[in-house]
Amino acid sequence: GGQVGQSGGSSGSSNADNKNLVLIPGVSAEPFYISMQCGVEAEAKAKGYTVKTQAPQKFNPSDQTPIVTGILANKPAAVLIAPTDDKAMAGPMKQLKDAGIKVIEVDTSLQDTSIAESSISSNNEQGGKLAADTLAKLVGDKKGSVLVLNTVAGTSTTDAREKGFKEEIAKYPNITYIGQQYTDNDAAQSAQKVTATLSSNPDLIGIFATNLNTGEGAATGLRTAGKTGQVNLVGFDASPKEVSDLKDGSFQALIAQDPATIGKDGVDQAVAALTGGSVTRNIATDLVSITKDNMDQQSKYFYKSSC
Amino acid sequence: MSTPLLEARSLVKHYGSVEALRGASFEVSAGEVVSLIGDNGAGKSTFIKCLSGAEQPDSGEILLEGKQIHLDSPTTARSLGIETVYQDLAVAPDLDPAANLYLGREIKRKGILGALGMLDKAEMRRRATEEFGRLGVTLQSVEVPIGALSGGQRQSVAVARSVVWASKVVFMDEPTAALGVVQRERVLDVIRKVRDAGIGVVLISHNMPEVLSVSDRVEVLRLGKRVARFKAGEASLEDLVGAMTGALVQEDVS
Amino acid sequence: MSTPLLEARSLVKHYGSVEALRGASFEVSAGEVVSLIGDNGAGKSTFIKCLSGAEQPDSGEILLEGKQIHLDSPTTARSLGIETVYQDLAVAPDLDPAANLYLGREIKRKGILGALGMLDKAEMRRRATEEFGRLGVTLQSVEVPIGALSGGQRQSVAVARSVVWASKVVFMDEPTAALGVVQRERVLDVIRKVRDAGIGVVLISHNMPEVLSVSDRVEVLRLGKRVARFKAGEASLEDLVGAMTGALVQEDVS
Amino acid sequence: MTTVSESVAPLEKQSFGRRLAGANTLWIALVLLALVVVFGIIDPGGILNLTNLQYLLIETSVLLVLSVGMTFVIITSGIDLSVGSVLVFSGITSALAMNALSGGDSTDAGWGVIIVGGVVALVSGAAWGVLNGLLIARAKIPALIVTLGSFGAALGAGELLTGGSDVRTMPTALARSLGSGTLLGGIPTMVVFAAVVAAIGAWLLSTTRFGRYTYAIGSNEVAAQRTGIGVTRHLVLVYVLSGVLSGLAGFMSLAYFTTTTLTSHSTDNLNAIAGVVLGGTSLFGGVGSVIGTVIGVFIPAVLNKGFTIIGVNVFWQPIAVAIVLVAAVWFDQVRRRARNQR
Amino acid sequence: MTTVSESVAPLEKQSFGRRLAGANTLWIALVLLALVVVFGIIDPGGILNLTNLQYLLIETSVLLVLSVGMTFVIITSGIDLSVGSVLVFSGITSALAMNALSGGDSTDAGWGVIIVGGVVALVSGAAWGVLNGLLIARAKIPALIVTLGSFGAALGAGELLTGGSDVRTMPTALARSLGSGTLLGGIPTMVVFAAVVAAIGAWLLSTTRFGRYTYAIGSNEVAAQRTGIGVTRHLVLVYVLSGVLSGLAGFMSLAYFTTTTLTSHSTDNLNAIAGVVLGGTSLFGGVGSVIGTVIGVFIPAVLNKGFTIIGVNVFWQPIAVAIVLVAAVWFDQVRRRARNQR
Ligand SMILES: Nc1ncnc2c1ncn2[C@@H]1O[C@H](COP(=O)(O)OP(=O)(O)OP(=O)(O)O)[C@@H](O)[C@H]1O
Ligand SMILES: Nc1ncnc2c1ncn2[C@@H]1O[C@H](COP(=O)(O)OP(=O)(O)OP(=O)(O)O)[C@@H](O)[C@H]1O
Ligand SMILES: O[C@@H]1[C@@H](O)[C@H](O)OC[C@H]1O
Ligand SMILES: [Mg+2]
Ligand SMILES: [Mg+2]
Repeated sequence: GGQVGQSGGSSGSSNADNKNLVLIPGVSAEPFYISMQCGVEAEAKAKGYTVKTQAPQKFNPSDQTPIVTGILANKPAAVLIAPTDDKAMAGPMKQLKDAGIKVIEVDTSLQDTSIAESSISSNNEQGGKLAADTLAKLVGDKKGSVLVLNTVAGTSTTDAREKGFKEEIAKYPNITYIGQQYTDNDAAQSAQKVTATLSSNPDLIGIFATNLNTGEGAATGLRTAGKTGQVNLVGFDASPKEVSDLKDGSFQALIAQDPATIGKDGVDQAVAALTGGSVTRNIATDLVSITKDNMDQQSKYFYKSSC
Repeated sequence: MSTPLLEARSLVKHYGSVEALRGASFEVSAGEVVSLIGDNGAGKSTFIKCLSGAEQPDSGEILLEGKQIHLDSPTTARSLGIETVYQDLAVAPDLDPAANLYLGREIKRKGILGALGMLDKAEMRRRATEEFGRLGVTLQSVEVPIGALSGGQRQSVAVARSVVWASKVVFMDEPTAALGVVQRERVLDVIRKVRDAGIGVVLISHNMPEVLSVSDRVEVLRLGKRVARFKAGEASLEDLVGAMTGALVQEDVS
Repeated sequence: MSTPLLEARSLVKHYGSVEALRGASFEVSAGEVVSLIGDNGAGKSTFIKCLSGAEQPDSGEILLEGKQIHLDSPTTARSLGIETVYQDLAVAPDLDPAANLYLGREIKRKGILGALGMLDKAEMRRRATEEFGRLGVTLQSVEVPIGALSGGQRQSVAVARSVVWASKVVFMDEPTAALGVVQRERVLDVIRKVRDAGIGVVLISHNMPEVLSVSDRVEVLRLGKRVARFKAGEASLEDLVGAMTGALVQEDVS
Repeated sequence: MTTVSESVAPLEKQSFGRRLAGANTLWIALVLLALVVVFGIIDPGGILNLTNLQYLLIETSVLLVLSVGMTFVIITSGIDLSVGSVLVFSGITSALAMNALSGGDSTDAGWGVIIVGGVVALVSGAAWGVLNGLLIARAKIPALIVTLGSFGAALGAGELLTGGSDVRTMPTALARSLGSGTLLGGIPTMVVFAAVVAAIGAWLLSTTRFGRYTYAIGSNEVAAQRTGIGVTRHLVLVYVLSGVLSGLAGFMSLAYFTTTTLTSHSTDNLNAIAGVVLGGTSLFGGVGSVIGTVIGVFIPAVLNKGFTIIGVNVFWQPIAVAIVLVAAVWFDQVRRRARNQR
Repeated sequence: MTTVSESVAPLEKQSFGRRLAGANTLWIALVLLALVVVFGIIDPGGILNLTNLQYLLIETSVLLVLSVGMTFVIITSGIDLSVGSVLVFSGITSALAMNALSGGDSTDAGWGVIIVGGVVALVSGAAWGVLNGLLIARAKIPALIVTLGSFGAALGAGELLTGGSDVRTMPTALARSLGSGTLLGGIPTMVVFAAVVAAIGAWLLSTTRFGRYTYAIGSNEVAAQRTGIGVTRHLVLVYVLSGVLSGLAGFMSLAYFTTTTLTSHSTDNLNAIAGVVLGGTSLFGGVGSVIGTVIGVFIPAVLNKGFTIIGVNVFWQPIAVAIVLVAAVWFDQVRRRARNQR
C-alpha cells in the first residue's frame, strides 16, 4: 500500500507573493492564546502579512487535526501552530511541510524536530519548577503540605508543569507534596477538590494550579473555606482575571509566560523562513514569577483579553 | 331531518400510499345515537379522528350546526363540546385513574393556591370514585397508574371521561370492546342517558346485537366510503353484515 | 376426565397491595376449548400471564401433562408448545405485519447466508399473506409498521401468530374484541380447527354468545378465584352472568 | 341482567407506612444515607464534619438548580444538553450588563445594578429556553439535536461577546452576598437559593396543573394532545423553565466564582442528567420527582468529596464512583421490585 | 354470514421510486449533498478537492466506527456513553501489549505483534461491552447510569495502567499501514476499515435475524420477550458489539495518532449519538439505519471542515453548525411529513 497524501503532494511551490499566515493555537477561548494572537497580528501587520486564526474547541489532537488538514486547502505561506500533542500532531503537520508550507511551532513543539523551521516556547517544566520555588519562598519555613491541581490526565503542557513542580518541591524538606488532583479542567471540580483536601490535610499551606480554570476554582474553594491568603495559591498564566485576583489577594503568585513575544517571534521566524533570512531553530521565551510586590514591574507580562 | 348537529362531507384521508378515507360522508343529530359500522380497516377510526380534530382530512368539509368548522386540534373540538373515546386509548399510562379522568380539565383548589395552579386532588379523586361507581367500574386501588389496570378497567376510565365532559357530541370508538357484561350494560345505559340529554352519540362497534339495541340510526362504512344507511328497526343483522362486506350496496359508490 | 393437558392449582399473585389472583385453579385438556370468563379486573389476564410465563405467580403450581413445570419466561412456555395472544397486544409496533408474525421464529435463507443469520424476507412475506388470507385479514399494504394498522388488523396479526405456532395449548385473551363480524367468524372457525387438531384452546371473552357457541367448557373467575365451572350446553347465559357477578356460587370460596 | 356492586373491593387508600416504603425515593435516599455513614466511619472527622457538609451543599447548589429544570424536561421525555452553555452565556450577559451600567467596571456596583444583572441572567436563560422549546415542540426537531446545537451555539455566542476570555469584573457586593455570604443564621446564601428552587420545583411538579401536564405529556404525548392539553405551549414552557434556571445558575456561578468560568461547564449537562436519572426519573418520561433529583445529585457529590477526603488514588476515583453509582441504582431496583412482588 | 374477499385491496408492493422517496435517509442525504455543493461553490478548490475529501474521510473514520455500534444500541432504545473511554482503554491495553511483546518498545515490531495488539484492543472493548450489557440487560440498571459509570471507569482504568500519561511507543509498521497507508490504489486504509465496518453493520442490521431482534427489542421490549426472543442475551450482544467496535476504533486511533490520545475522546459519545440521531434513528428505539448514521456522521464533519476552509471565525463556528444541524433535521422532517400526507 501507499501513503496518504502521496498523490496529492501539490509541489512545494512557496510563492513569494503569498503573504498569508495562519495561526493554529492549542485551544480557543484562552487568554494565553489570545495574547499570542495579538502578538502575531501586530507583527504580521508590521511586516505586511495577513493572519487568519483557526483554533480547536478543545486542547487535543483530534480536534486540532481537521483544522490542520483543512488549512492545507488554503495554501498559506506559513503556519504558526501550538501542537496539542508532541507525537499525534506530527502526521498532519508533516502534510503542511510536504505541501510547501513553512511550519513554525509556538508554545509547544513536536518530538520530531524535522518538521518545523523554528520553535518558540517557554519551557513548561521550567514553569513548574519556578512555581515550586515561588511557593516555597511564600511559605518560608512553615511546615505543611502542598497540592497540585491538574486539568485532564494526558494534557502535555500541564503534565509538564506538574512534573517540574514535583521535582523541584522535593528540595524543600519542610514541604510535603501530597500529589495532584485532576479536575477535568472544570472550576467547580477544582473548588471541590480544594475544600476536600483542606479537610483531609488541615496542614495545607500551598496550592499550585496548573492553568486558568484550576486556578479560578482553587481561589473559589479557598474563599468558601475562608482560607484565602492563609493557603498560598500559585497560578499559571496571567490572564486579566488572574491578575486582578492577584491584586485582591486571591492568588499569591502567578507564573507568567510571554505569549505576545512568542507570537511576535513566531511571525519573525516565519518571515525569515519565507524570505530566505536566517532562521533560529529554537527560541526560549521568558517565564516570570509575579507576586503582588513585583506586579507593577512585571506588567508587560499580563495577558490581554483582546488586542 | 332538520340540519344535523354535526355533518361530514366527502372526507378524504391518505397515509402515504394508504387511502384510509375515500370521500366519506356522515351526519349525526342532537339527541340521536348513530352507530358507525364497517369491516376492520374500513376507516372508522380514521373518520372519527378527523371529526374530533386528532387528524386533519386531506379534503372534504365538516359542519357543526350547519356552519363549516375547521378542527385543527382536539382542543378545538373539545372546546366546541365534542368529546371522544379513542380506540387506541388516549390515556396517560403513568397517571392514576382520577388524574386521567380530569386530564385537561383539572379541578383547582379554592383561593390563592388554586390561582397558583394547585390541584384539588382529593376532590378529583372523590368525584372520580363517584363516576366510576356510576359506570360499575371496579378498581382494587385508585392509586395505581392506569397502565397497570386491566384492559376493561382502562377502557371504563376512557368512557367515563368522555361522558362526563361532552356537551354536544360524543364519539365512542369501540367503547365496550374490552368490557365485562355488567360494565357493557352500564355503558349502553349511559349512552341512552346522554342521548336523552340532547347530545349526539356516535358509536363504533363490531357487536351487531349491541348496535341494533342502542342505535337510532346505523351508517355503514366500507373501504373508506359510506355505503349504506339504516333507520333503527328497519335493518336486520343480515342487512348490516351484507352492507359491511359489500354484498349489499345502497349508496352510490363510484 | 383423564389427566388434563395443562393444570393450574391455587395460583396467587400480588401486585404491590393489589391481589390479582387469590388461589385460582384451572385446567384444560387436549382437543378442548375452555372459555375463561369473569368481570373486568377478575384476574383473567393475570392468570393467563402466569400460565404462559409472562408473569411468575407468588405461589401455586402449574402442571403440564401431569408433570409440574416452572414457567420462568415466555420462551420456556413457547418451547413447551404454549402460545398466547395477549390482551395488551404483544407486537412490535415498528415492524411490519410479516415481521411480527415471524418474530422469534424467523425463516432464514438457505445455505451459507442463512447460516450467517440472513433472513428470507420474501418467503416470510409470502407465507404471512397466506395466513392473513386464511383469517380474512384485509391489509391495504404489507409494508407499513403494524403500529399504523387499524385496531382489528393489529389484533388479527396477533391471533394469526399464536395459531401458526401452537403445538399444545393456545391462550387467547379477548382475541376477537376488536374484530369485525367476518374476521370474528373466521377466528372462531380457526379455534375449532385448532381444537380438532388436538390442541387445547383457552379463550377469554366477554361476548357470551360467542363463548356459548365455541366452548366445550366454561370456567368462571371472580375476584381472583375460580367460582364456577360449566359444561357446554349445560349453561345458560343467565348462569354465566350470575357466576361472574357473584349471584351464583358453585365452588367453595372461602 | 343483574346488577351487583356490594362485593366490589373498596377503593382503599394505602397506609402511610406502605406509601413511604413504596415511595420511589425511599431506597435511593437510604443509599445516600449509607454513603454518608460509611464515609463518616472511615474518616470520622471528614464528611460528617459540619463545615464539610456545608461546603458540599454550596458546591452542589449550582448543579442542583440546573437539575431541577432538567427533571421537568426529562419527565416530558425530552432532554436539555444546553444547560451548561446557557449558564455560561447568562453569566456573561449578566456580567456585561452590570459592567455597562457601572461605566465599564462594576466592582463597586450597588444593589440596583446587581438586581438588573440578575434579571438579565434570567432573561438570557429564558431566551435560549424559548428557542429550544419552539424548535422542539413546534418544529418537532429531536430535543437531542436542538439542545446539542444550542449547547455549542450558546457558548459560541458567549465567547463572541467577550472575545473568548472571561469577564473579569463583577460587583464585590454580589460575591460577598450570594457568592460567599450566609443567611438565616449561617446558612450559605447559595444553599438557600438552591433549596428554594428545589422546593418550588417539587411543589410545582407534584401539586400543580403545570406538573400534572408535565407528567401527562411524558407519559403519552398523543393522549395529552387529545385531551386538549396545549402540548406545544407546555413543552415550550418546560424548556423555558430549564433555561431560566440555567440563567439563575449562571448568576449564582458568577457570584460564586467571581468570574464567568467560560470553559468550565461542558459536562454540566451529563452531570445534571445523571443526577435526575439516579433520582429515579425515567429517560422515557412520565415518572420522576424533584426530591429524587435532589438525592440523585448529592450521591456523586458525596462520593467525589468522600473519595478525595479519604485519599483514594486519583485514577481509582472515577472507578469507585462508577461502582457505587451502579450499585446504588441496582440496590434501589432490587428493593423496588421486591416491594412490587409483595 | 357471507364471506367476501374479492374486493379486498391487494397487498401492493410500493414502486421503487416511491420507496426511494419514502426512504428515511433520502432527504437527509440531500442535505449532505447540498452542503458539499455549497462549500464547493464558495471555495471551489476547498472541500471538493480530492485530497481534502480524503482527509475528511480519514478523520471521520474513527467516529464512524463508534457510531455504527451506537446505532444498534440506540435502536434497542439504549445508550452507550462509554464509547470514547473504551476506545482509549483499548488503545492503551493494545499499545501496552505490543510493547510488552517487544521487550518494552514496539517501535520496530512486526506483524505478529501488531495482530496480537489488534486482538487485545478488540477483546478489551468486548470486555467493557460485556460489563455494560450485563448490568443493563440482566441487572436492569438504566443504560445511561451504567455507561456513564463505565465512561469514567474505563478512562480511570486506562490511566491507572499508564500512570496518567499517554503510551507513546507503538509499531511504525502499524502507523504506516493502517494509520497513514492506502490500499486498493489510493484509498486510505482507515477509510477502508470504516467502510467495511459500516457495510457489515448495515447488512447485519437490515437483513439478519440479529438486526431484526434489535429493532423488535427497541420497538417493544415486553413484546420481544413474550415472543420468546432472548432479550437479555441479545442486549448483551448489542453492547458487546458496541464495545468491540470501540476497541477497533481504539486500535485505529492508535495507528492514526501514533499515541493513545487520552484527552481526545471525552465528547466522542455525544458526537456519535448526534450522528446517529441526525441519521434518523430515534432515541426511543425501534427505528433507524446504518446508512442514516453514515450520513449523520458526515454532516457535522463536512461543516467543521468547510468552515475551517472558508475561514469562519472560531466562535461563530459552533453557532453555524447548530443552525445547519437544526435546519437539516427540520428540512428532513418537513419533507417526510409532506410525503406522509400524500
Ligand atoms: N397512521 C397510519 N399510517 C398508515 N396507515 C394507516 C394509519 N392509520 C390507519 N391506517 C390504515 O387506514 C385504514 C383504515 O384504518 P382505521 O383504523 O380507520 O380502520 P377501522 O375502520 O377503525 O378498523 P377497526 O375496526 O379494525 O378498528 C387501514 O387500512 C389502516 O391500516
Ligand atoms: N401490573 C399491575 N400492577 C398493579 N395492579 C395490576 C397489575 N396488573 C393487573 N393489576 C390488577 O389486577 C387485577 C386483575 O387484572 P387482570 O388484568 O388480570 O383482569 P382481567 O380479568 O383480565 O380484566 P379485563 O376483563 O378487564 O381484561 C385488576 O384489579 C388490575 O387492576
Ligand atoms: O501554555 C498554554 C497555557 O498557558 C494554557 O493555559 O493552556 C495551554 C497551554 O499550552
Ligand atoms: Mg378502528
Ligand atoms: Mg384482561
